[in-house]
Amino acid sequence: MFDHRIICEEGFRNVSDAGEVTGFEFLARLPYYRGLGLSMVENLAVTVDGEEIPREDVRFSVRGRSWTLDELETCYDDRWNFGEKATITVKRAGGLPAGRHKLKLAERLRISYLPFVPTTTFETELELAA
Amino acid sequence: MFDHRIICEEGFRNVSDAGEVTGFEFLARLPYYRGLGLSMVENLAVTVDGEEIPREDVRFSVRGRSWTLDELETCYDDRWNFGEKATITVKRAGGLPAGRHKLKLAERLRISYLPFVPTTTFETELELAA
Amino acid sequence: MTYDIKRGVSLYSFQNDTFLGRMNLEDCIRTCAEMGATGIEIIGEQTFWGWPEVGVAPEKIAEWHALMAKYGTTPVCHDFMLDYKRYKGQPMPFAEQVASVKKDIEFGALLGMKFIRSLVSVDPEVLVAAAPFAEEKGIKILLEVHAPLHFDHPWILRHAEAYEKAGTDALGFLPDMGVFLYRYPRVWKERFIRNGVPREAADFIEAGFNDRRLAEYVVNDVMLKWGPGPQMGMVETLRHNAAFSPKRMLDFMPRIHNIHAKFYEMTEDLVEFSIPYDEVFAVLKQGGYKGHICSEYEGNRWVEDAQEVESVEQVRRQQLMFCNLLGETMPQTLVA
Amino acid sequence: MTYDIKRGVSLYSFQNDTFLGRMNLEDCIRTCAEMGATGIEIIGEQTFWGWPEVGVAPEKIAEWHALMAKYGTTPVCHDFMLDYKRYKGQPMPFAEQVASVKKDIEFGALLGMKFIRSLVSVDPEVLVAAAPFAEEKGIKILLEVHAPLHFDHPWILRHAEAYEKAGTDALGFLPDMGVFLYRYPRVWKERFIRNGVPREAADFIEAGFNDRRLAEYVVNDVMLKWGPGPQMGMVETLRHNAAFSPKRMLDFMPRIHNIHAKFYEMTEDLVEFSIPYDEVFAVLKQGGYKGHICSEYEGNRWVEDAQEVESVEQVRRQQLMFCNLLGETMPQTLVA
Ligand SMILES: [Mn+2]
Ligand SMILES: [Mn+2]
Repeated sequence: MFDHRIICEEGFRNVSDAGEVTGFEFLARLPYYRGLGLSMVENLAVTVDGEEIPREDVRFSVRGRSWTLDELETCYDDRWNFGEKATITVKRAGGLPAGRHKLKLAERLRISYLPFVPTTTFETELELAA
Repeated sequence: MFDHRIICEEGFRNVSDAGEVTGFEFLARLPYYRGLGLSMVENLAVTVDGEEIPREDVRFSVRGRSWTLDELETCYDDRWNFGEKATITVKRAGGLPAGRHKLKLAERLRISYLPFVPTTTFETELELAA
Repeated sequence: MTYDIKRGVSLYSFQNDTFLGRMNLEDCIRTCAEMGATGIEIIGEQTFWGWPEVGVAPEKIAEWHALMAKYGTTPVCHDFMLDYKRYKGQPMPFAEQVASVKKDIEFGALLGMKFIRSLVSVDPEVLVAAAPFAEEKGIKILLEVHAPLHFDHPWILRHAEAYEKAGTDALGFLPDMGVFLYRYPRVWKERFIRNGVPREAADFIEAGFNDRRLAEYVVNDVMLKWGPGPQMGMVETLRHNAAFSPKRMLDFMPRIHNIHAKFYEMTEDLVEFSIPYDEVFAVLKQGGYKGHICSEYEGNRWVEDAQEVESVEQVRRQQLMFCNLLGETMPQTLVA
Repeated sequence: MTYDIKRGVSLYSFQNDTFLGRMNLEDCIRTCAEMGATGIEIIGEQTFWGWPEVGVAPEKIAEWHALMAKYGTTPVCHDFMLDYKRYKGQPMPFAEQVASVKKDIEFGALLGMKFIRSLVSVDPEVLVAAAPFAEEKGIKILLEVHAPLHFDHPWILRHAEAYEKAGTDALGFLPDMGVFLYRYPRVWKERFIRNGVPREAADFIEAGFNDRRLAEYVVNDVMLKWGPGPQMGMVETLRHNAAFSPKRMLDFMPRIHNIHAKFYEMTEDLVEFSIPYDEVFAVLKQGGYKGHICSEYEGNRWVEDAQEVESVEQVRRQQLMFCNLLGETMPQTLVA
């Protein structure tokens, strides 16, 4: 559900640290009618322009707190709320060039009442903000 | 069911036509608690000593009548009865050499009340009768 | 309510012995008579070679009746099959299905049966179309309610609705007690272990079934813990078997005329390891059931790889249990 | 029997609008009040950010009660989740599951709810262990009976047995009307077609469902006729949905205290395309049901790719249908 609203249209841009572009970020939401504790977010696989981003280069942030994907797995005191736009940051020297890019996000969520662990995948094409 | 009784211990021998060995035969039964009309016997795949026999080289016989496997598919006036020992004949110049052989039979039966068409496979090792 | 539960046996119970040539038709019938289980049910094409494609000789029909007379047994039900997949790649036309059922009605009548059993996959419209002919022949067509279906299943309700709408008594039900499976059969578990399932996996699957957990959860857990292999075949059985409630037969009782006393293992203590026959009999009595309950031994296929199949002893134990549940005196041969 | 069926709405119905920021909590509650659907059900973690890992600020709880007072609405049920898979690779210990349920009992009580909803996959022992605390707090824990389960399912019977054995009134059921799906939802079919299912395949699957055929036969036929592809996703739905009988709620009525009026499409003629609400209401009246029936719109996820989701209009139509079935006068805003 909410398939065409999972990767948000706004917020896709490069990020810098001390004047140096260190990566890019975009906003994403859960494809689900409720929120989920962070320990149950098993993976957020990012693919940009057909290139798969290594898991260790992805960061997840909500409300000013940030985690690696591995750190999420043992975070029991916070959650990704229903409709909440999380910031997905990808470490990448130089970020992305200006222009349009294909973005793909595969969310793997461990939901207790499902017998299996589903992965839901979204794709979109976005203009990198200046 | 009846797994170790599908390929019969007796009846495994070469067959001749006008003094010439033209193949071999063995006796087999259905792995089922009832009989089945011949049109629903979709395949009888024979493997001897690891070698798969071409479908067109297999003949099925009961009570003096004989069919190719293709002919079985349009035979609506006869059946392979419960417990009945059918003769499976394989055309093969020279037959098989004396001694023990590995025999494998895969029976593919179209049973109306099953949603799918099952194949049941049996293996045994038999001494070729003199 | 008054009830009249009569003991019978489906000769399906002796399939192992007949397949191997150890028992012939007379042996089967005499065995049942000696147990006082005088109602005889058959799968027509198991008992009679040639049915239905070739036909059955009059001598064979005469032999059947002679055996009934000789042993004082009663024809109860002919289980027919309706091979609607006779033709490869094309469904059997509706009219031909109806004609096929009529042929089995005639055969049942010829054998002196009161009922013929339809498999649960048959369309209600086919049975409704055949019902007038069944009425004419004094035969009722009974749909077998068999696992994975059960009395509350929409397909069974569809049949029930169709029978009511048709306004005929010629259509009814034959419940197979396998739908009331309350404990994972021991003979299934041991067979799967012999087939390569690790004992811990078998224990886990048994526990999941006995706890009545939804099959998909157990399937997923087994895949995660043990991966592909023979344990997937064992856990697959949870998708097709469950512990439905015997009391659900009550709403259908007026149309239930025969029962398959499916069983996998009668213990020496005269209980079926998995199916609560005391509860089943309580429901049958409560509902005023009048008809036969026929032993249907199906443990044979689960033990045949490891031991001699003792079909007769197993049926004898179930008949002893029936005598206990009915307060009947046991024939001397049965007790022996 | 006397009955007292009250109209309510689960705010789950407005998930699309709240996800997109088009409706806030006050908007949702006002909308329900204007329809005279004064009973309010929530999924706690949908309505309140932070629940349960972070908690909910007292100001938010106060805001909830203020809105209830402002609009004259009544808290009915907090649907909780119990994340027993919180820890990767290891099950949540029993005691921790019980503690988690108690936490949701407290939260429900804080919100003024009478009930909290448990998902059907939760173990009965967990609920039984939490029951004394629920009694203390004046809360009942209701197990949602949800497709593919149904009232005759062994797992549901196991829960029922456990509740009886525990001898407590604090445990009961919340039936989700999705278990009574008598016609393949039109919005599902159209969505699958948009996702690439050939129309002939979609027609075939719809017909198989409407005929109540066993899922595995239809799955096999679709695989044979069309092979792998999006049609396998459509036919898969037959494994998880069926037309069970509303009358089965009767045996459980004393423990049914809230109802999810699940729906996929209310037509302009004020009928739900797939679920027979007239029959549902007949059963509720027959059984003397006293409690709310809460709209639970779930067509949103099936149409969102092709049109604007009109959750409020859909809920309004269902509430109009409820008014008709209850002989209630419709509030002016509802009729508009
Ligand atoms: Mn049976
Ligand atoms: Mn629901």
